[in-house]
Amino acid sequence: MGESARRGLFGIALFVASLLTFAFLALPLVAIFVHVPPGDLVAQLSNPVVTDALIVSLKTNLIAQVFILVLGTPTAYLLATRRFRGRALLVTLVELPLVLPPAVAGIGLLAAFGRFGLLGGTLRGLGITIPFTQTAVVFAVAFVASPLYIRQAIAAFEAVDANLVAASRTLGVGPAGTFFRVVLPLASGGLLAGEALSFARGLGEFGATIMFAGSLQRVTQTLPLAIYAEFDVDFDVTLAISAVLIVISGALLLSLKLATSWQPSRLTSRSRSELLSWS
Amino acid sequence: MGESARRGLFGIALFVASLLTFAFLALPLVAIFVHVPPGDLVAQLSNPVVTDALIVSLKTNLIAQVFILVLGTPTAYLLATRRFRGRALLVTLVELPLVLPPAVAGIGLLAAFGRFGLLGGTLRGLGITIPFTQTAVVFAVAFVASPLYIRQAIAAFEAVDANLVAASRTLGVGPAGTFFRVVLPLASGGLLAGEALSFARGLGEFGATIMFAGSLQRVTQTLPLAIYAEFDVDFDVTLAISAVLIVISGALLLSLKLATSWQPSRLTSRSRSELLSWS
Amino acid sequence: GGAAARQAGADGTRARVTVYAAASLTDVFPTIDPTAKYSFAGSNTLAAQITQGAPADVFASANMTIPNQLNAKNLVSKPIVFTRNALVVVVPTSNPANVKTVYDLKKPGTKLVVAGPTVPVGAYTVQVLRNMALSSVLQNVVSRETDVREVLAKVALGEADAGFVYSTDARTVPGKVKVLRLPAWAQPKVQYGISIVSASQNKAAARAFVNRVLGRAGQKRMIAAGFLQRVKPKGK
Amino acid sequence: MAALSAHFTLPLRAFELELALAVESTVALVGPSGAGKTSVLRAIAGLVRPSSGRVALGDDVWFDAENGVSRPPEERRVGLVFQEYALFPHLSVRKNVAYAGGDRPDEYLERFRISHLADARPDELSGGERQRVALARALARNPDVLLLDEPFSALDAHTKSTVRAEVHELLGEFGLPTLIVTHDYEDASALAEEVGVIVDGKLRQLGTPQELVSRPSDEFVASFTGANLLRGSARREGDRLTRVELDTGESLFSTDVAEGVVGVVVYPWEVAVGRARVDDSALNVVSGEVGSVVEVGNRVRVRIGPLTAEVTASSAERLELARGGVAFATFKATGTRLVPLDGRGRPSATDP
Amino acid sequence: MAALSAHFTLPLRAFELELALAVESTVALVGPSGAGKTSVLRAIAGLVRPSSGRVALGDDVWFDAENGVSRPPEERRVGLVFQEYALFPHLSVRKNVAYAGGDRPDEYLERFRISHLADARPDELSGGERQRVALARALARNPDVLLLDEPFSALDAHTKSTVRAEVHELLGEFGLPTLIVTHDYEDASALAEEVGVIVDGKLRQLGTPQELVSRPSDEFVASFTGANLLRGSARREGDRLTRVELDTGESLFSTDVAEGVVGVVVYPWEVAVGRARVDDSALNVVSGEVGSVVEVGNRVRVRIGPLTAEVTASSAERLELARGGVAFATFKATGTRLVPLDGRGRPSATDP
Ligand SMILES: Nc1ncnc2c1ncn2[C@@H]1O[C@H](COP(=O)(O)OP(=O)(O)OP(=O)(O)O)[C@@H](O)[C@H]1O
Ligand SMILES: Nc1ncnc2c1ncn2[C@@H]1O[C@H](COP(=O)(O)OP(=O)(O)OP(=O)(O)O)[C@@H](O)[C@H]1O
Ligand SMILES: [Mg+2]
Ligand SMILES: [Mg+2]
Repeated sequence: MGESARRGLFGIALFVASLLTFAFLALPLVAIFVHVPPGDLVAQLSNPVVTDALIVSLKTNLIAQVFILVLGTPTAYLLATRRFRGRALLVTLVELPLVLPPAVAGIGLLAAFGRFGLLGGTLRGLGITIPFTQTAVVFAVAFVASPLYIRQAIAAFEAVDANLVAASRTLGVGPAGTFFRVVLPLASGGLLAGEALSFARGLGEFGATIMFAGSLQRVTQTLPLAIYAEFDVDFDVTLAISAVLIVISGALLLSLKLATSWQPSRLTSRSRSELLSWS
Repeated sequence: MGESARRGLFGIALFVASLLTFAFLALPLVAIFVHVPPGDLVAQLSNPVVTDALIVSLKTNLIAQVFILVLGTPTAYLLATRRFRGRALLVTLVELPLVLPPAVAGIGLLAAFGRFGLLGGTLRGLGITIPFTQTAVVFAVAFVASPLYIRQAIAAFEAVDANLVAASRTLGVGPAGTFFRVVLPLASGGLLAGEALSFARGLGEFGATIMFAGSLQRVTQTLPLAIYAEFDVDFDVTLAISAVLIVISGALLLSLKLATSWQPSRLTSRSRSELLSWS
Repeated sequence: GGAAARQAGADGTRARVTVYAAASLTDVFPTIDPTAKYSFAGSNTLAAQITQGAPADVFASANMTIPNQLNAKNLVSKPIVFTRNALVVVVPTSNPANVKTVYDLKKPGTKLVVAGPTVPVGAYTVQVLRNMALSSVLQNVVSRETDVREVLAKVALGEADAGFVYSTDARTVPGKVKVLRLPAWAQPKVQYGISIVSASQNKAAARAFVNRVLGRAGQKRMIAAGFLQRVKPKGK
Repeated sequence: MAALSAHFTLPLRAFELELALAVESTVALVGPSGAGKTSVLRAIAGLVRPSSGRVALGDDVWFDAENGVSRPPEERRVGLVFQEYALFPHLSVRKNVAYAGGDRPDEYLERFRISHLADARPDELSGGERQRVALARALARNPDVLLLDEPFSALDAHTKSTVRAEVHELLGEFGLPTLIVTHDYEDASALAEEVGVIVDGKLRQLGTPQELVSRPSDEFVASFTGANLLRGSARREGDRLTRVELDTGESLFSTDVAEGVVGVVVYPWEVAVGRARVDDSALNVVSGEVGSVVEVGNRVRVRIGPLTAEVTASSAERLELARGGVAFATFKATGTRLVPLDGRGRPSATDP
Repeated sequence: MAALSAHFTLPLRAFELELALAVESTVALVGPSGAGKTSVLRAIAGLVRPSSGRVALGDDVWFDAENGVSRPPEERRVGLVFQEYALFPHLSVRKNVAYAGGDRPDEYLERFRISHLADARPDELSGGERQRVALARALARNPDVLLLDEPFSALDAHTKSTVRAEVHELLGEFGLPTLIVTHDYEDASALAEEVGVIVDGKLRQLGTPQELVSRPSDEFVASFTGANLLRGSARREGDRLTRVELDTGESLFSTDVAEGVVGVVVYPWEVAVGRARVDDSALNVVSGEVGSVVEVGNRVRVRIGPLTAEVTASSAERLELARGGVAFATFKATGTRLVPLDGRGRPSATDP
C-alpha cells in the first residue's frame, strides 16, 4: 500500500542522511588515526613540545575552570531563578562568547586588558601585565569556555521543580540551605555535563589564545597552539598530537554522556523508540 | 535573626559573583566599541578586505548551513527517536567536533580530503581538489559548526511529547506525515535556536579553515582570517572588523533568544522567581 | 591575575631570556641557546605582539624594516644585522605539477603558496618575482600564509605545488621537498635584524643572547644551518 | 491553638484572587481547576506576595501590606502538603521527614506507619504512601497551621476513601488549624466543618456542608454539591408558590421565592422515578428519555432528560430503566430551591 | 460491527502484561496506577509490540506473533483517546478534529457541541472541552474500535458526572466496540456492560458490574468495588455456616464456604449501625470507635473500627454519630462473602 511505501522511503531517507553525516564527521578523525601508528601516539607523550603544551593546557584550563565554576554557578542560578528587566540582555551577554569568533574575543581581551586597553593604564600602574602571559591564557579560556557551562547550568537550575524549592522553604530552610540541600544535588547532573563541555571547549581554545596570549613554549603554548606550531615543523608530530587530543576530548565527552544519561525521561524516550520501531 | 542574616549573605554572594562574571564578559566587548568610533565602524564596511571577507564568510557559511540543516536534521531525529546499541558512541561522534581544537579539525580534514589524504586518490580520480578552495572552507565550517545544531535538534525532538506522535499515528498518519505535521512544527523553536548558534559558530571558524583552506582574499579569507591578517597591519582596522562581527553575532543571538523565549515553562519560572524574591 | 603574570615572567628572569624570533629561525636558534624561551612566528605577527606589550626580551626579525619601525617607536633597540638568507622555490618531491624551473610557475592551475605581503618572506617573494618580471605568477597563488613555515608545510604536505621559502627552511624537511634555486641577480637583500626589547625586564640576559648569536659559535651554527655570512664577503 | 486569619488580594493571570478567611479548626475550599485554590495556600505560606491584605496566626503577623511586613516562608510555621506531594526525590523517606530537623523524625515514621519505608526513595512509593510521607514531613516540622493542597487527587479512586479516613483521624489527633483545598466536594465535606466554594478567585459561599446543600447561594455551589440545575424564568404564583417556566416549555413549582431568570435546584435523591405520569399539584414532573443508568453501590443514578435521579437498585429493576424509553421524574415543590443565574462559573463541560 | 479480539503478552518494566479480551460492545478495565491499563491500549493500537499473541478485528489481523504480522498504528482503524487527551497544541480545535482528514470534520464539531471553539487552541479549553475535542478527533477518523484511556481522570469531580453521561450517550450513538481503561470502578460500571479488574498486568476478574459486586473473585476486586474487607481465618461451622476468626479476636459468620486465611467482604450498605449491641445469632456484630463521618448526598458514610457503613442522614442524626464514641456495626451472615487472600494486590495505602 502507498502508505507503507512512503513510510519505507522516509525511513530510508532518514537512514541515508544520517549515514552521510556520520561518515563526514568520522572521516577526518579516522584519517588521523590511520596516519598515526599507535607507537607514535605513545612516543608523542614524551615529546617535550607535547608534554610542555599539555602541562600549560592543563594548568591554565584547571585555573580557568575553577573561576568558571565559582563565578558561573551563582550567575547561572541568579539568571535561572530571577525574572527582571534586562535579564534577556544579560543572558545574551553570557552566551555571546559562544558565538563570537575566538579571534574577536582575543582582540576584545587585548582591547580591554592589553597595553593600550581600557584597563591597560590601571594594570600597568599596579605593575601587572596580562597579555602574552599565562594569565592571558586563563583569561582567554575562561572567556571562551564559560558560556557552555553557564548555559547548561541555567537549564539545569530551571529544570529543578519549583515546588521542591517551595517545599524546602516552607520546611523552615532558607534560600542558602535550600540551594545546597535541594537545588544543587538535583541540578548536579546538568552542571557536570556543562562543566565537561566547557572544559573540553577550553582545552581546544585557539583563536583567542594566539591573539591575546601569543604562543610561547612552556608559558602560553597550549596544545592547540603547539599543534599549529608543529604543523610547520613536522606534520607527523602534528598528527600524533592531534590523535592525543582527540582521545582526550572523546574521553571527556563520553564521561559527560554518562553523567547525563539519566536525564532524559526514560519512559518517554523508550516508548517513543518503540513507537517508531516500524518507521 | 541568624536565618535572615544568612539569607542576606547568600543573596549578596550571588549578586557579587554575578556582577564579576558580567563585568568580565562585558569588558572586552565594551572595550572594542570604545576603541572604534561609530564612523570607523561604518567606514570599515567599505574596506575591500572587510567586504571581500564578509562575502566569502556569508557565502561559505550559507552553503554549509544548508548542508547542516538537510543532513543534520534527519540525523538528529534518528538519534532522538531510536535507541540502539552504539547510539551513545554516535552521539559522542556528533558532538566531538564541538570540543575538538579547530586546528585538529583542520589537520583531520587534510588527512581525510587532502591530496595525500584517505580520499585524496579517489578525489583526484574524479578531478576534484578541495584544499585551498571555497569548498574547503565549507567543509571546515560544516565540520566545526554542525554539532551545535545537531545537539539542539536532538534535544528539541526529544522534547516533543511522545503521546502526540502516537496520537498522530493512531489517526492514520504515517511516520513521514507525523514528522512534518507534528514533530517539526513543535520542535521548530529549538531547531531555530540550534541553527542560529551553529551559524554564529561557523561565522567565527578560524583554526580549521586556515589549516585546511589557507587564506586568500576573495576566495578563502573569511572574516576571522581577515582579522588575523589585519592584526599585524593595522590594529584599528582589526578592532573595527571585530566590532562588525560582534554586532552580527549579537544580532544572531538575540534573534535566537526571541525564537526560544517561549520555551521555558512560564508558570514554573514565574512562581520560582516570586518564591525567591526575598532571598 | 598579576601574580600569575609576574611568575610567568619570573621563570624567565633567572637568565631565562624570552626570544621572539622569525619562523625561519625555528630550528637554528635552539641550537645556539637551548635554555631560552622561544616564540616563533611571522616577524610581523611578533612585532604586533611586542607592540601590544608582549613580555619579549629579544626580537629577531627576518628583515630590517620591521625592527626599524619598532625602533622608531622606541619599542626596541636599533636592530643589528646578524645573518642573511636566500629565497628558493620548493616543490613536493612528488612534484605533481611537474615544476622544473621558476618559469613553470606561470603554468595556469599551478597551486602556488606564498606568505602574506606583511610577512618578510612574502615581501621578498614579490621582489624576486618583480626582479624576474614574473609578477604574473602571483595569479596562481592559492593561499597567503601567516609565516614562512606555513608555506613550507603546505608544500611538504604536497597540498601545494610550489612555494617560496628561505633556502634554510627547505633543508629542514629533507626528502619532502625539491629545491629550485633562484638566480643570484634576482635575489632580494634578505637581512635578519636582531634587537633588544625596550620593555625587557631582563636586559642583561637579552644582551648576552644577542652576543651569543653574533659571536663566533653562534655564527658557525647559523652557517651550518645554511644561513649566509652576516656581511656579503666583498666579491673578488 | 492560635487561629489563622487571612484576608488579602492577589492578582493572578486571568483574575484577582480575593478572600477573607479565619481558620480555627478545619476549613476546606472547593473549586474548579484554575479557581485559585493553590494560590491561596501559596499566599498564606509566603510563597507568593499578595498585593494587599494581612495574614496572621493569632497575633503573630506574617504578612501585612500596610506595614510592609512580609515574612519569608521559612519564618512562617506552616506545614504545607503539596498537590503532587513534592517529596525530595534524592532523599530517602527518613531524610525527607527529618529534613526540617524537627525532633525525632522516627516517631513520625512510626505514627504514619511508614517506618518500613524509611530507606526507600519517594519514586518507589505508591500514591498512598507518598501522601503519608508528605503529611509526616509537614507535621514533623511541628507547624502551627496545616495546609493541604488536593490531598487525594493523586490517589486511585479505591484507595482514596481509606486514606481519607486516615487523614481525618490524624487531623483529629493533631488538632491543628487546617486549611484544605480540593476540587472534590465530597472530600471537602468529609474532612472539614466549614466548606467554602471558590470560583475565579472569589469565595461564593462559606458554610457547613449541610448549609451548602440546603441553601446553595448560587447555581455554581449547587452544581458543586451534586444537585440538578434547570434553567427557567420565575414568576410568583399565589403567595406561597413560585412558577418556573423552563426553557423546555415545561413549568415547575417551588416554595422558594424568586423572580426572573433562575436555576431550579433539586438533588438526585429528592427525585422519584416512574413510568407513568402522576398528576399531583404538589409534585413537579419532568419527563424524558432514560439516559445513562449507573449503579452506585446499592443505588442507581439514572439520567432522565435534563435530570439525574437516584433510586434504589430494586426500583430500578422494577422499572426496567436499563431498557431505556421514556420515564417521568417527580419531586416535591418543597424539595426545590431557586438560585439566581449570574451566568458565570457554570461547569464548562455543560456549556452549550 | 466486527468484534475486537486480543490476546497477548507484553513484558513491562516490573511485570509481564498478559491478557485475553473480546470486545463486542463496551468493555472496561479497572486497575490501580501502574497496573498496565495504558499498555493494553498501546498494544492494541500498535504503539508497542507484544512479545507474543494475536490482535484482530473480526478476521482482519493486526498483529500475529506466529506469522510475524504487525501492522503499524496508522494501518489499524483504532480511535484512541489518550489519558491526557494529547491534542495537538499547535493546531486549532477544527484542525485537530480534521487531522485524520476524515469526511466533514465540522459535522463532528456540531455533534460534540464544540463548533463555537473551532478556532481556539487546545490550551484555551477547559478539561471537559478538551475531552470532547479528543473524542471528536478520534471518531472523525471513523475507526472500527474505540479505545479510551482514563477518559475522566483529567476532569473536576463536579463536571465529571455530566461528561460521563454525555460520553455514555455518544458511545450508544456510535455503537462501536469500545475498550475503556480507568482506575475508577464507578466510571467503569457506569459506562461498560463488562468490567475487568486488572492488577500487575493480570486480569483478576471479568464480568458485569453486578457479578463483580455479588461475587468478587478476590479481596482486590472486592476493595475495588467499594467493599469492606476484614482479614481472618475461616473454619466450617455446621454445614451451612463458616466461622471467621478476625485478627482482632472477634469472630464473624458467613454463609459462604471457605477454609484458612480469608477476607470477609461486606458492602457499606449491608451494614447497619447502632449504639447498643444487638444479640442475634443471624447477625454479625463489630464494635468500634466512630471514626470519620462523611455526608454523601442524603446518606452518611461512617467509619466504625475497621468497617465503613452507609446509613441514612436521619439515622445518623438519631444516633448522634457526629459526636464519636463507641458504636456497633451489624450485618447479616448472608450479606457477607469470603474471598481468598493471596496477599497480593492489596490497596497499598492500607498496608501495615
Ligand atoms: N503566581 C501566579 N501568578 C499569576 N497567575 C498565577 C500564578 N499562579 C497561578 N496562576 C494562575 O492563577 C490561576 C489559579 O491557579 P491555581 O493553581 O491557584 O488554581 P487551582 O485552583 O490550584 O487549580 P488546580 O485545581 O488545577 O490546582 C490559574 O489560571 C493560574 O494560571
Ligand atoms: N513500554 C513500556 N516498556 C516497559 N515498561 C513499561 C512500558 N510502559 C509502561 N511501562 C511500565 O509498565 C507499568 C504499567 O504502565 P501503564 O502506564 O500501562 O500503567 P497504567 O495502568 O496505565 O497506570 P496509570 O493508571 O498510572 O496510567 C508501569 O510500571 C510502567 O512503568
Ligand atoms: Mg492547585
Ligand atoms: Mg495509564
